[in-house]
Amino acid sequence: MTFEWIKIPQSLLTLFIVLNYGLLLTALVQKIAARAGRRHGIPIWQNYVDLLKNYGLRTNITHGVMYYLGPVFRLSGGVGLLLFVPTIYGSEMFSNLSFAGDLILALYFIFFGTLGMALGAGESGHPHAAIGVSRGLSQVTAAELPLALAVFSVALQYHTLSVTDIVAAQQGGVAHWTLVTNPLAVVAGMFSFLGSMMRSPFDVVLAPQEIPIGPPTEYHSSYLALMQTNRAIFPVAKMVIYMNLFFGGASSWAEFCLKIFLIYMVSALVGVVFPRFRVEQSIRWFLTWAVPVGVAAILLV
Amino acid sequence: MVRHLAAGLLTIGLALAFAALVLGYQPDAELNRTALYYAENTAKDLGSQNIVTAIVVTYRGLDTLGEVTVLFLAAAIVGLILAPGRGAEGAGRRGAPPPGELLTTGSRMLTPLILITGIYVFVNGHLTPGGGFQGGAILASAALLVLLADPGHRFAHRTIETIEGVSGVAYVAVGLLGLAFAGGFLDNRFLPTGRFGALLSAGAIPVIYTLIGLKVGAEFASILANLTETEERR
Amino acid sequence: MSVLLPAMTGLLAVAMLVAAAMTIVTRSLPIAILAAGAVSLFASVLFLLLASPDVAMTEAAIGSGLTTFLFFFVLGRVGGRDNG
Amino acid sequence: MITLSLAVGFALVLAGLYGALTNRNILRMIVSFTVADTGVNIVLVAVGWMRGRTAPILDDAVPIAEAAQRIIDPLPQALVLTAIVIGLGVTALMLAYAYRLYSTAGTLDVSKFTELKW
Amino acid sequence: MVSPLFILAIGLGAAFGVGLLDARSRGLAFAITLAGLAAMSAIGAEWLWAFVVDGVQPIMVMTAGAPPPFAINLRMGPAEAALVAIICLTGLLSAIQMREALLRLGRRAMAVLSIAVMALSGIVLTRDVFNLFVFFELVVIATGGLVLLSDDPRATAAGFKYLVVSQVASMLMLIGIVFVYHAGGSLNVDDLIGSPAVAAGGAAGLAFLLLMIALVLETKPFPANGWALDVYEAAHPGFGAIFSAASASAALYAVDKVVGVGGAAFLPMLTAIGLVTFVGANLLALSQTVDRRLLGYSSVAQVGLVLAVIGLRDLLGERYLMVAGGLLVAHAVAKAGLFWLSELVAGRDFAAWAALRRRPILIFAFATFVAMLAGLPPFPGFYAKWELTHALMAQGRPELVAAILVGALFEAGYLFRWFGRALKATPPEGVSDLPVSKVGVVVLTALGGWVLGEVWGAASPYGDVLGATPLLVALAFLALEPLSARIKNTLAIVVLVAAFASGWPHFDPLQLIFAAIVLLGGAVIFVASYAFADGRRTGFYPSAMLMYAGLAMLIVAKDTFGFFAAWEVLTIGSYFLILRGKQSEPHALSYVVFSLGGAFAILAGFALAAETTALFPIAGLKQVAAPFAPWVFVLLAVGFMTKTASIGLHIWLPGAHAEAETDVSPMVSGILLKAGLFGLFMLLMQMGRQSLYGVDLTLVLLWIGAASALLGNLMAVFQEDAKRLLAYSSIGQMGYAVFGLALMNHLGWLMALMFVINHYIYKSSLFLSVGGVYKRTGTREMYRMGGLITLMPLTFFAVLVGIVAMSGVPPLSGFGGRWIFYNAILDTPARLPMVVIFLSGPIAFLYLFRLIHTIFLGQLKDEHRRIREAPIWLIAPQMLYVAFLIGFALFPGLALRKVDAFISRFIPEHALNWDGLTITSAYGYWNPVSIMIVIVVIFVTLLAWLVFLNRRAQMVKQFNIVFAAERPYRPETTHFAWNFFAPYRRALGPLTEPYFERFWQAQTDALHGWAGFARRFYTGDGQVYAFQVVGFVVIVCWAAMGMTP
Repeated sequence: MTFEWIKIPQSLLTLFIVLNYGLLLTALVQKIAARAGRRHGIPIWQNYVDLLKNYGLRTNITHGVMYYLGPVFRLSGGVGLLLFVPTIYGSEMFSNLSFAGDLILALYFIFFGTLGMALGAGESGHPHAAIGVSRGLSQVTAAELPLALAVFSVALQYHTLSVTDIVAAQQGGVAHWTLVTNPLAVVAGMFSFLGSMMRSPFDVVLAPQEIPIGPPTEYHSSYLALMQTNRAIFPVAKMVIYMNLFFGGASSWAEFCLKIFLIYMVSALVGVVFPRFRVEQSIRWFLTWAVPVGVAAILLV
Repeated sequence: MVRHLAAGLLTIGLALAFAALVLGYQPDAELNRTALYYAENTAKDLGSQNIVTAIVVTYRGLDTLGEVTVLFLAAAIVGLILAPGRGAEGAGRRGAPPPGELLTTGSRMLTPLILITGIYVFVNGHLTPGGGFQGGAILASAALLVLLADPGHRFAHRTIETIEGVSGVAYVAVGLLGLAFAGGFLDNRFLPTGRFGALLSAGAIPVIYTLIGLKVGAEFASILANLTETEERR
Repeated sequence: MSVLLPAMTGLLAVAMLVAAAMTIVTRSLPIAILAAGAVSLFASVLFLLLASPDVAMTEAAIGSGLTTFLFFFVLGRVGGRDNG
Repeated sequence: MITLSLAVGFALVLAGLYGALTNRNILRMIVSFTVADTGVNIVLVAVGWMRGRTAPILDDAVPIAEAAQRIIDPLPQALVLTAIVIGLGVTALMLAYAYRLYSTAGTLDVSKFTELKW
Repeated sequence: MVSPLFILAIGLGAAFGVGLLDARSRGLAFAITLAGLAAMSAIGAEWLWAFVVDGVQPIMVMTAGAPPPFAINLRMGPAEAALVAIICLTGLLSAIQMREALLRLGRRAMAVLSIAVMALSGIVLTRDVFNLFVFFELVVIATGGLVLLSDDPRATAAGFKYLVVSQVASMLMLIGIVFVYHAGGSLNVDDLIGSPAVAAGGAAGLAFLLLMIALVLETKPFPANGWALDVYEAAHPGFGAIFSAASASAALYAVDKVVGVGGAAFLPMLTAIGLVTFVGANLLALSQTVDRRLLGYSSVAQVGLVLAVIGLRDLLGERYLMVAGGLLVAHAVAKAGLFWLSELVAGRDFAAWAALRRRPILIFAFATFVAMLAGLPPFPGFYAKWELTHALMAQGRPELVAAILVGALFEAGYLFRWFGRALKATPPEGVSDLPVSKVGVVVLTALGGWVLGEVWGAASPYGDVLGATPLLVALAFLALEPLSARIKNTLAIVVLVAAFASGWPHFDPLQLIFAAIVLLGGAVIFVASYAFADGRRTGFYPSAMLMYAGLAMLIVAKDTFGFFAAWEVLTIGSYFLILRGKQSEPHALSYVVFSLGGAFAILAGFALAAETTALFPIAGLKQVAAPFAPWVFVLLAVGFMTKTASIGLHIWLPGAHAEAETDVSPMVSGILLKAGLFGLFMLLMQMGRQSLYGVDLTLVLLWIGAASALLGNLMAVFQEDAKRLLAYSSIGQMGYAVFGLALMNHLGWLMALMFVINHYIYKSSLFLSVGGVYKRTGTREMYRMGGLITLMPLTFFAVLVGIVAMSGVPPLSGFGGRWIFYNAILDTPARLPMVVIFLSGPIAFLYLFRLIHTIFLGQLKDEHRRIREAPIWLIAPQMLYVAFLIGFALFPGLALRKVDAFISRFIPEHALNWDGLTITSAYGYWNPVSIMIVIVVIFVTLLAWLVFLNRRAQMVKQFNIVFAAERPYRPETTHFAWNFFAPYRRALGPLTEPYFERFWQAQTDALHGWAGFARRFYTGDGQVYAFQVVGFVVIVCWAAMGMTP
């Protein structure tokens, strides 16, 4: 668990792989959702095009320091989260920078991006951004509770907080996954996952019709580009945590891509079916459904 | 009506307590310690025939000093209270009927007699029953008679107050003399106790009783004077 | 002789109680004050029976004499009517 | 003899208190208090009395030698002397107060002076 | 040595002598009276000096040359000398106060005054029961006369009521005396105490009972004292002082003398009457509005307390004189002072006392008297209350202790309400010239109070509070008041740093952390006070230094007495500090009442723990016997939790912290709350786990901590006022710390300590920043601000770092606390409270964002266009805090390593090991340095990438936003700040209903309602008062008769 200089290029490699996989994955799921609605959907490479367009635009306006730093916070939150958690179990190369902190670091680092995004949106001065932030924060905090309970239950079960040890404990077939040994925790975790993915039932924050795309309202061109990069990396980074905690981690990149895709499909499927919640409905939903499951997970571990 | 009922109830409550006192009371056959001491030692030590006077003046001299001060206080405070209501000269006469012939001549003749009896009473305090208070009261009744006879009569306040002040200071001085020369404060033996039963016997008791008589007489007179000089309030 | 004392005390006691009742019950104030004076007078006689001449003289001179006079004087000043 | 005097004394005290508590007129209250004072004085003197003894004056009738067997207890009498005079002092003061109250408020009803309450 | 008889002789001589003078020479008469009173007090003082210093034996003074039982004798002992000195001094000083009235009424009034003082000294000195009666009658008549000194027309009626009631009392006394004489055979008290006849009971017992009831009536017992209250209200305040200080002391001493005659039969009745008076009168005083009548109720109550102590004399043994004396002296000096002070005030309601603010010395005197009455250190009442509770608890009488403490709490309540009203109300116009002599008398009395505090301190076996150096330093600041604020501020900083430096070597790690926060932290906050250091800022520095002195003494306290004294000193110091805020009066009152309530709970706890040992060391809490230990734990925990504002006892905190001045808020919030935590730390370290009725108390503490964390944070989210938001957040953070402590494992305590440090840093920094914004914008309402990031960048940066640290986001030190917290909760059996704590974590994030968004981001209002950055003096400490936060984030070991070792002495298992840069625990690992480096590297590279892309970005004007092609005309329309988390309120709103405020409000309303109803008992009719007195006599008679067969 010590720091060697070789870790830097290896993490960059992981970052590159995950970035591309993320762009393709989000476009693919978008396409599947469109097809479910009998629409043709966007082409697979669409995200690349958007990214290049936004990076290419030359813009020269800013709403102030915090507005400027907003996307930087956001993206460094996503990248940091990815690098603090080992992606591929067993390979020294892809254990990234997980020597710096354990599961709790990952859990709390999620807030780093959210905080930056909120501050940037606030600085932009647009009321829709502020309303979006208020809704986003309310929802994220409510969603946070079941995840914390699930993580606590898992930590109690495996008597450790280090992610690599947890994954190690789940090796050897599906029977050893947390999904089987501690199903309640997994259910609570997945409920929280739904909340944090900003997909249909809980996507009032970015609601395109009500408050045009919420917090990033005032962002455009290169700022938006940074955010889109993050939009690719951040979900994958979160799903890596869920994969490591609940679904036995990935021992090879193929297994990694498959599992991430399947986890993503869970929120996509739920998103397509359910209508949008108002924020207090979602908070109440978490407190009445997700939390009892979490509590049961803790008590019965 | 409720007040009568409640008062009756409380009185019954007290009555029960007092009844317990009365029933539990057995009179002594013999004199108790203190009384026995007084019976045997008064004649020998203080040479006073009247034991009650001896107790009042010497043994419990402080009580009497306190009690004379009570009268002095009463007179002073009555003066304080009635001072603002002081009426003009002769205000008292308007309402009262003119005094009858019999009253004026009788009072002119009787006043000196009453004064003499008063003085006799407090001078012989240590021999016969009676003493400073009784004599003082008699002197006051003399002043009372004069007031009845001539309602407008203005007493000379200065004289009354000087008598009162002088006798008060003298009384304290006698007490201090007792402290200096005899056994303790207000002890009468700094003067010879003289022949038992004679007028000038029992040390300073007659002196003290005379002072008390004068003071009490003056105080009562000042109370009466203050009362008569107040405005008549309808 | 020995029977005379209790009889006299009994008589005085009754007289005093009647006078006391008078002070409380009567309508007019002067009667009440006189009754109080009477109580004090009977008391001084009772003191004589209880072998204490000094107290008897004091009670007579101060109790019935001066107190009653003080009451009548204030009553005179205050208008006499029983406006209590 | 003793119990009778005590009883009369206490009866007077109770009558005085009852009178003071029920009459509204201030002067009647003061009168009742004087009656109660007299009652207390009777009780005080009665406590000192002993059967078959005489007054504590040592004249030719009561020689010094047999004083201890012939006289009654002189102390309560001395106390009563003081008590009577103190009683008069307080009564004179209350009368002056009554006069002052009447001259300022025009009434002698004790229940009219309730500005100071609660 | 002059014979005590001369006291009586001089009094009488002066009175009769004054009578001799003619009417016109009033000046001379007044001079003679003053000379007489001075001589009498000189004699008293001389005797007192002889007894106390030269150790002279008490003497018996004979009168009339006959031995005592046959003649009256006087006794002069230490108690008598002290009381005579007090009586004559009060008489002398009152004479000076009543100079105009005495000269107006002339010689007679002066004579009456000197006789009154003589008679009171007589009551104290005489050993003869009938002589006592005569002196009491003298006092009655003299009071009847002196009441007329007042220019209040109602005084005559009050005087008459007094005479009526004293007639009843004197009749009873006479009957009692004669029958006691008949049974005991003598009138001398010392003789009667010897004679068995009286103590045998039956008729003699009843006689003694009547005598005692008459004497007790003189001390104005509760149900039958309407007459006394009227005299207090109507009489001249000078006489009020004599009536409450002198005649009450004399009557109490008379009761003390005579109660021995009847053996121990009457003592329990005395205690019962005393306690009923104390609690009843204090309760009724709650609803008083006239100042002198309130003083009447208060003095009746204090006399009742001394009466109860007299009833417990055999229980207190040889400490009896110090306890009863302490209470009596404190009451006499304080009441006399307050009455004389009331003469300097024109109006009779509490607000009129604001006129005293023109003379700060009078405010100091007023504060001294209030502190003396409330029994705060360093005054005699404090030592007396301490010994009384200990003696009662040792005898197993907790119900008496409860009654006394409840009564004392009522008293503290109405006294501080009065003091707060006087300090905060608008002073009436018109400059009333205060004559020098009268002001001098009041100041002299106040200094007398302090001297007495020193005397009682020197004589107390527990240690002298005034002797403690920190307190002396704080009082020295009183003397420095005339200096300019700037000098005093520097001085304060130097003193605090010096205190830390001198104490530093012999602190253990725990004390070191708390001392660092209190002393060094205090010094840093004082740097911010330079921004307000214009003019003299009277009253700020002494109160602040008093609070710091209390905290410093608390940390090094070895025994329970030192601990409790420090606790009350810091409470009173912080009360004065909070009271400085503009609208802080109601909140300061609720703060002081809650804190004193907590302090009394601690006192009861220590008393229960100490039992018979006099000086009880804190370490002794370990060996407390089984049946009491849980109760001691509960009492102490409740006491400490009033200071950490746990839920239920928290309602004082929001108001107190929000309304306090800008530099006071961080002091109170950052430092003062730690006193409660230090207490809890000490408690848990000493007593560990306790269970009461099968319930594990630490589990209850756990739930309370969790509930406080959740509700505190939740309420903070919905606040509109910035400082209130921070105040509620303090409740939440303290809830976390209490939760950590209650976990009872190594990491839990370590987390609590880390919270202590973290909370001090970011809470002080945030309060200073909000204070800076308030100083510039003039408002604390967050929705009125907005867009200040451009105008106040440094403040914004400090707030940003503050909230990042506080919300626990990784790079900064907050995350360290959360990491230790997570490891701590992994190995505790109790799981359910975790749910509540997990919810309160993210909620903390909500209100922090709201704070920074509504103030600094969003739209800039028109009126704030030209405001400047906060003053440099406010910015400097914030930058210091930011630097420390970052430093502490990088090297937490710096502070925590030693503490970790210290805690492992108590709970060894699951310690952290600190080798190298990574901190590993039993479950996980944490490498702060590498986290910081990784995040900074990623952040900088991305920032460089964005800067490269967006080289020529320029600031755009305020309203250049995508607003459907419209241009919003007013910033208010587009600044989303009001009711920021509306959905949260709809979802979790019911949780934040002010249940506890309503609960406590209901309690106070019930008390006031009951007091308002019960005081109707005093109808003001003299006859009804006579009824009540006779009724009291009958009831006490039958109660006592019932007791003795």
